[in-house]
Amino acid sequence: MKYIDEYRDPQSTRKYAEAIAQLVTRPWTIMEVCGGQTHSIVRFGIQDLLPDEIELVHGPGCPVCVTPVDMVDKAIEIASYSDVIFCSFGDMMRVPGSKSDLTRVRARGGDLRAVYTPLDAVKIAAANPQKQVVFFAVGFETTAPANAMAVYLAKKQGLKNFSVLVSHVLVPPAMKAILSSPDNTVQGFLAAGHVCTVMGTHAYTSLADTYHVPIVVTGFEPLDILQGIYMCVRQLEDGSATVENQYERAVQDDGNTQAQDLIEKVFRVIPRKWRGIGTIPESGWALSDEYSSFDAQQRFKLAEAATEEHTECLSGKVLQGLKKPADCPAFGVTCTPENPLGATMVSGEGACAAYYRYRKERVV
Amino acid sequence: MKYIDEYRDPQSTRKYAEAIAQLVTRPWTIMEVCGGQTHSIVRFGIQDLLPDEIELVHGPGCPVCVTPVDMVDKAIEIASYSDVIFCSFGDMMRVPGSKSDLTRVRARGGDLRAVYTPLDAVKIAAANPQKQVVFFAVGFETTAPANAMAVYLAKKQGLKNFSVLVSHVLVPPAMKAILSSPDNTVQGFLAAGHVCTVMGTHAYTSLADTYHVPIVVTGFEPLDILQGIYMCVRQLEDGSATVENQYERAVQDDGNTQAQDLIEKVFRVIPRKWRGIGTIPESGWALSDEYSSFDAQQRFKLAEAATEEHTECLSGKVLQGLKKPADCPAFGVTCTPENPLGATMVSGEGACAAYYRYRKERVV
Amino acid sequence: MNRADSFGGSCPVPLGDQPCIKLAHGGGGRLMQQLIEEVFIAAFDNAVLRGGHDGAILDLQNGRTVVTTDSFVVRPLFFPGGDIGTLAINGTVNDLAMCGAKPLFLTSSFILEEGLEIETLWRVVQSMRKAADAAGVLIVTGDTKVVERGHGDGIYINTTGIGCVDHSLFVSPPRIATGDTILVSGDIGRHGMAVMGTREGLAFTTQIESDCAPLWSTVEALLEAGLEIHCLRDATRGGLCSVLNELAQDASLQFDVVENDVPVMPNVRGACEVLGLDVLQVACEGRFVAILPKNESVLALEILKAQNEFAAMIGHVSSAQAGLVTLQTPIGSQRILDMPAGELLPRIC
Amino acid sequence: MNRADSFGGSCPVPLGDQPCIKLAHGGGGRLMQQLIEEVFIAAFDNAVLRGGHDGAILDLQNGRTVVTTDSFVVRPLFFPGGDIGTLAINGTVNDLAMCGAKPLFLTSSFILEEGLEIETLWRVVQSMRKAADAAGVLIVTGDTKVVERGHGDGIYINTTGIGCVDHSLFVSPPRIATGDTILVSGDIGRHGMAVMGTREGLAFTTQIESDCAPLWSTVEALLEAGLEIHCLRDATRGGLCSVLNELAQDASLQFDVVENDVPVMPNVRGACEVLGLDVLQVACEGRFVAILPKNESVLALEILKAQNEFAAMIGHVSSAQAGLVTLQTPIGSQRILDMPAGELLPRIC
Amino acid sequence: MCLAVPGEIISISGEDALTRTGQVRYGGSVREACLAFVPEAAVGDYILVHAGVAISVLQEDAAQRTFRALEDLK
Amino acid sequence: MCLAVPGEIISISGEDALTRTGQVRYGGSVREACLAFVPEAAVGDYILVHAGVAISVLQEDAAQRTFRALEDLK
Ligand code: SF4
Ligand code: SF4
Ligand SMILES: [Mg+2]
Ligand SMILES: [Mg+2]
Ligand SMILES: [Mg+2]
Ligand SMILES: [Mg+2]
Ligand SMILES: [Mg+2]
Ligand SMILES: [Mg+2]
Ligand SMILES: [Mg+2]
Ligand SMILES: [Mg+2]
Ligand SMILES: [Mg+2]
Ligand SMILES: [Mg+2]
Repeated sequence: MKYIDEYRDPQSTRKYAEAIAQLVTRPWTIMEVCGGQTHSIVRFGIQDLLPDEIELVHGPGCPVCVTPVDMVDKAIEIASYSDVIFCSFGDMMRVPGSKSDLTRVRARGGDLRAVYTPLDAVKIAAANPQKQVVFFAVGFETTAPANAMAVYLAKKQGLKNFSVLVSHVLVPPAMKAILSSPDNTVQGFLAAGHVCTVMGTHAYTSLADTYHVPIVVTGFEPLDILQGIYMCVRQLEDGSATVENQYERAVQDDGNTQAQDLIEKVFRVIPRKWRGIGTIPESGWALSDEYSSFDAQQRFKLAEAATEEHTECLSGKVLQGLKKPADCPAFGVTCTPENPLGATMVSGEGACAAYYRYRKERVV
Repeated sequence: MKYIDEYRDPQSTRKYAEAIAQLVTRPWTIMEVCGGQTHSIVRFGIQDLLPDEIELVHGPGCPVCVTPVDMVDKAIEIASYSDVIFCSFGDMMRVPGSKSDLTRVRARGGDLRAVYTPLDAVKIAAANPQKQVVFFAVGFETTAPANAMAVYLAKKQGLKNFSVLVSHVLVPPAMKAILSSPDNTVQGFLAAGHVCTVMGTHAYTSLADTYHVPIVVTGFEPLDILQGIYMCVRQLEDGSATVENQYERAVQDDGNTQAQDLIEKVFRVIPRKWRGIGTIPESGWALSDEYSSFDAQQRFKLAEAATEEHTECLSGKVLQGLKKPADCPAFGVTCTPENPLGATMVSGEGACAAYYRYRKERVV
Repeated sequence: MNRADSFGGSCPVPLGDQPCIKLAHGGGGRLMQQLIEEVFIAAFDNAVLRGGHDGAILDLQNGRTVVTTDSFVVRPLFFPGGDIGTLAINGTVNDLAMCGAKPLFLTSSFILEEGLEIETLWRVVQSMRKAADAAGVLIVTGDTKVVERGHGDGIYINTTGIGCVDHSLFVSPPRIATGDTILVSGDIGRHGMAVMGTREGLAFTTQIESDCAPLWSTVEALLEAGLEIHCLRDATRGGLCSVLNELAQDASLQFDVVENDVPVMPNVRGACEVLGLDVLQVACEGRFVAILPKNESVLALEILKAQNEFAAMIGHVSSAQAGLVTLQTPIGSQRILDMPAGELLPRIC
Repeated sequence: MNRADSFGGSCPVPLGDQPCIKLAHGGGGRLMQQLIEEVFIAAFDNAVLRGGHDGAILDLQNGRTVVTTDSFVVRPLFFPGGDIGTLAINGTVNDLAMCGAKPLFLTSSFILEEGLEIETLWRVVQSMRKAADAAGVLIVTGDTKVVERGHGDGIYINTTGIGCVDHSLFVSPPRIATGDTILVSGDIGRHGMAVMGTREGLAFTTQIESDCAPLWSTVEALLEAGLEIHCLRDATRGGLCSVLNELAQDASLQFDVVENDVPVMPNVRGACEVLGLDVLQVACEGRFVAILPKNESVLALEILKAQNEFAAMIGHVSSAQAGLVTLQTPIGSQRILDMPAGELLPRIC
Repeated sequence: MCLAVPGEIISISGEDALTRTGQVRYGGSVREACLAFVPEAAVGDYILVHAGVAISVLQEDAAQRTFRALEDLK
Repeated sequence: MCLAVPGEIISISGEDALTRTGQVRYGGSVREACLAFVPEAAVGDYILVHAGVAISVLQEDAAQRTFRALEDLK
């Protein structure tokens, strides 16, 4: 497959790995922001190819992992109503809320549907006028065009039975939160390529300047990640701290302005709670006033409840790069992909699950 | 079982059969009015024990058989609604309407429940407040106390989700219609014992006088039927024509006055269409004004439709004693209990089904 | 029409004008018989299948091995006197026993509904183990599937049984002969009424216990007595009525049965009267019909009675009209006992 | 804990804290494995069952007879490349073939949902007949149940197969040895993607055809070539990933597999990338893994390729760490290939 | 029509005339029946029950007449 | 996060800018994608699709730079 196979070529990846090894003079801690990058790193065993000096830590860039417990509880409540068809991306269905998860709602008779795109949820709403169809609109900036389009089309089609439970988060405020923590150990970032495809790279310039940290916008294939690390290490070794774009084939500096236009129409910026981390100012999107009638929280008149998170679970720290999954005493013991305690053990892109599935510590 | 076993004693029944044979001097045609009596006659092979002179013909006394096609169609329509639990006596579920039957509605997803008593339908309504619960209130006078009680209790309990589709019929007007037909061949009647248990015997006096026909109120066990025939033949041979009561242990001349009181409150007399026969004046009950809010026809705003009955089927003639099941060319060929064309092939008490199941013509 | 001729063609819409499967197609009566003959036998047509017995006697390398299969779908899963697990073991063990085969091995395959409590499954599985031990069989392989909520009923179980015939008798319908005596191994109708009594609207205050039980030891006792058993058949769906009609048809002989000789418990009889059901059509799960020469019937009855005091001789075989079953009624007359039509519905008015 | 010790006690709530059966319990992964071990094997415990192979090798009077059972619950009933009928025959035929047994007889048992069109049943039954003919097996006995609407999914089928081993090899996991070569009989993942592609919201414009096929003739060819086959296993639920993990565990050996050597069609690969699925976890219904001595692997591959040009050697057996499966990634690094967790959900964000 | 079965009342509950019910034994099985229309019925009486509702109390002496009539036949 | 897959546009339909869709080939499989946000995309172009929506048109020349940079490494 074009734009995939050539980026998985063993010779090319080895060359980059060797170049990194030649470049590096001392230990560096680099965070790949995006869960998709984490997934590639473990799936392709990239850490194996890197010199010991490079430590990769896994960032908060997985929407499945950062959606707060109370939002999952709201999804469970709505999905339990008998007149609701609840649509969700597949991997959101196994995320634990405070007491249950969506697959258990389905096992008790709820009508849950895993969809590939929110646009299919709109089609399901049009085909089932006697039902309320709700889409669980989680995601980072990358998913916002699709979710915005779904709401836009539903309004255009006059659908009265479609709504979205929005839990949208934004990457730059989360990076800022990590950098401003007194415990921060991250020295360089691989920024999330697909997020930048939509929003562009400008938001990162002030971060790089303020915190004097190199930020390389990076793709998702092994070669992308190795090149991103190479570029990041080169800056670290040089002492420079600028925004670079490894993922030029997909990312324009201005991002996708058409998508940004619709996002601006449909959403507005709000403070947002992140699972395991807490509330970060201006770090999320909610529906704009113009589209607020599509808000499932309003339609189902859900009460706000303060829900407690699992105290044993270190996922918040893992998401901020402060801990590695293996540091967690529950990891692989009471917490496994079949029975996850934290969201990071659920998603294929969650740091704990990725480590568990592809864990190299068991490989001799 | 007391009041059953002693009435199935072979010695006693043979004695009555012999007494009839001694009494009879020429052919007599006697109609047992009630389908339950027909059932006993065929189940116990009673015809076998009688002299050739006695011909028994099977009357219209089976509510399953006489409920008109358009009423079955209404039941099917109501039962098809997704918010309805439709309750019915078991054997009503297989009666063919013009295009379908209730078991096929169930096969397509309808919520159909066979109940033993309409009082259980009231319980189901109380337990399922989010559903409309409809009971198919068919029956003769015998079933009226139960159906009246169901409606009375539903009103008393303030149930807004219970209603009845009433198709109640009355025996004496049907006997009058048979007797006044120019083709009538019936010379004596075994009147329906359980109907008389409720309504008493007075209604039959004027019939016996007007048409000069003996009428013996008769029970349902073999010994009852043989004694009833004996008493009827005795009158026929004597040339007398009075109302006699073979079923004294259960039937008072005044009937059950408590039951009559509630029936009068809940129902009013109307003309009623009989399947295969046509409309007979003052031959049915509908809900009284006081209870009309429990009428399913009104609640579901059903339109009256003129539905055609199966032209091939002779059940109307069978029900009036003008034909025997075996006279019908469809009998056992295109019409069987598994695939009935007419209602008389459905009910265990329907003349065609009774003949088919216990047909003696195949016994050598 | 010979359906086997129409391979590859479209379905000739069999079974009257009924385009849909209905409950009656699984009720043990004529509709089910039609379905099996016109669809399954027509399509799978082969000599072993056409043998028409509940189990298939296979021509393996040596000796006679018997295999039989049944799926179990009872509602509710637990009923007075048993559960779906006991039923799944005993049902298949009994089908083997009815072929005169000693039950040896079972397979078990589960279709579980999403949402089923594991505790419930556990209880069922325990029952299976107990019943298997009691019957002396091993469950040797299995399978598990899970279906979405609303596409199952908690637990469905298939068991397939393998047994061996270690005697020289061929226990099967063609062996039935004129003059044979028909025996039943105990009182009938308890299982069907036990299950019906759990349904909303049809429950009684008193409970009837299912007759669910393994039958091999009884059959073994008959065999060990050296009796020349002609045929055995357990009365399950469709009751005694269905079994008698099936066997009379398969043997091309007439069966004459005496209604008053058929053993029925008072509670079963009372419940049947109230609901307007014919007890002869009500399912058993631990009763069988045995047919053997008249001169061996007294000994056979003695052996049956040692296991169940209500075992009885209920009729005999004649050659008058092939496939006919007659019933002598309590008042001494005779009538046809026909195959049940399908689903057993309470007859109330 | 040894569950067999706790007979008669209450269910010790196995399988973590999940009191309900979920789809994942039937997904071919670890949860299903736990369910089988902690409930069924614990309850049914006996030596044959503990053999742990998909079919049971029975100690009948003479020779080796194999029995295996599977229930089939696929949605939709008809999918590109097959239907539930073909699947029900091939699935069981293949389980016999995987034991090195020539498939001889099948039983078939149906659970039909009230409301099913007979035309639909007819088509399925025709498919079964065709598939049975193609595989050279006879369906020798059967059963039919009908369940109420809303308690089934049109048609469920159980087939139980009996076959015989007429050679002297024991084809089973304990025979796997260090140095053995691991082969796969064709391209993987087509069946799972064919079925997923029929689902609302997950459909593609282009269709993927299921790989559903009988495997005995291929196995027979391997046997006839005199190859010393150590183990065979068809990759069904849980895909190649599940099979490799199961066998490595059962053999107590390490398997080392090369991802780039695993054959995958471009349409399957593309669909998996889009839905975020790992093709190694996607079900096949006509592919198997063969494990045999390295010096016989070239001949074996030749025979496999004669049936399916995409057959390939994908790895080898070592003794480094019992039960471990490693995968050499496309970029040349090595990682663990773990057992799938359960239900295969599209991973989109 | 009208399958009505004789059963023996073994207990009675409910004060209100129209909600009076009883446990009724048929052979060996017991089921509840509505006794609203047989206010005179007492425990030990046999009643005729149709569709869950008692419609008549059976009269022992009247029952005997059928058998006395039988004797008169000879 | 954000699984986005490159695919080739093989046909385009819909006039309105915001309802433009295309058939997109990934390996050997084809699926519809929303093209509202890539108005410049034409048949033959490769696009990045996330959750059924195209978010970017892939630039061939920019893609080459990764490999040119690789050669510079030596
Ligand atoms: S291993 Fe489980 S409990 Fe520990 S941090 Fe990860 S998700 Fe939380
Ligand atoms: S046999 Fe059938 S068609 Fe003929 S009269 Fe009776 S019900 Fe009608
Ligand atoms: Mg069987
Ligand atoms: Mg059976
Ligand atoms: Mg049987
Ligand atoms: Mg299996
Ligand atoms: Mg269910
Ligand atoms: Mg199997
Ligand atoms: Mg299998
Ligand atoms: Mg297998
Ligand atoms: Mg069977
Ligand atoms: Mg269904």
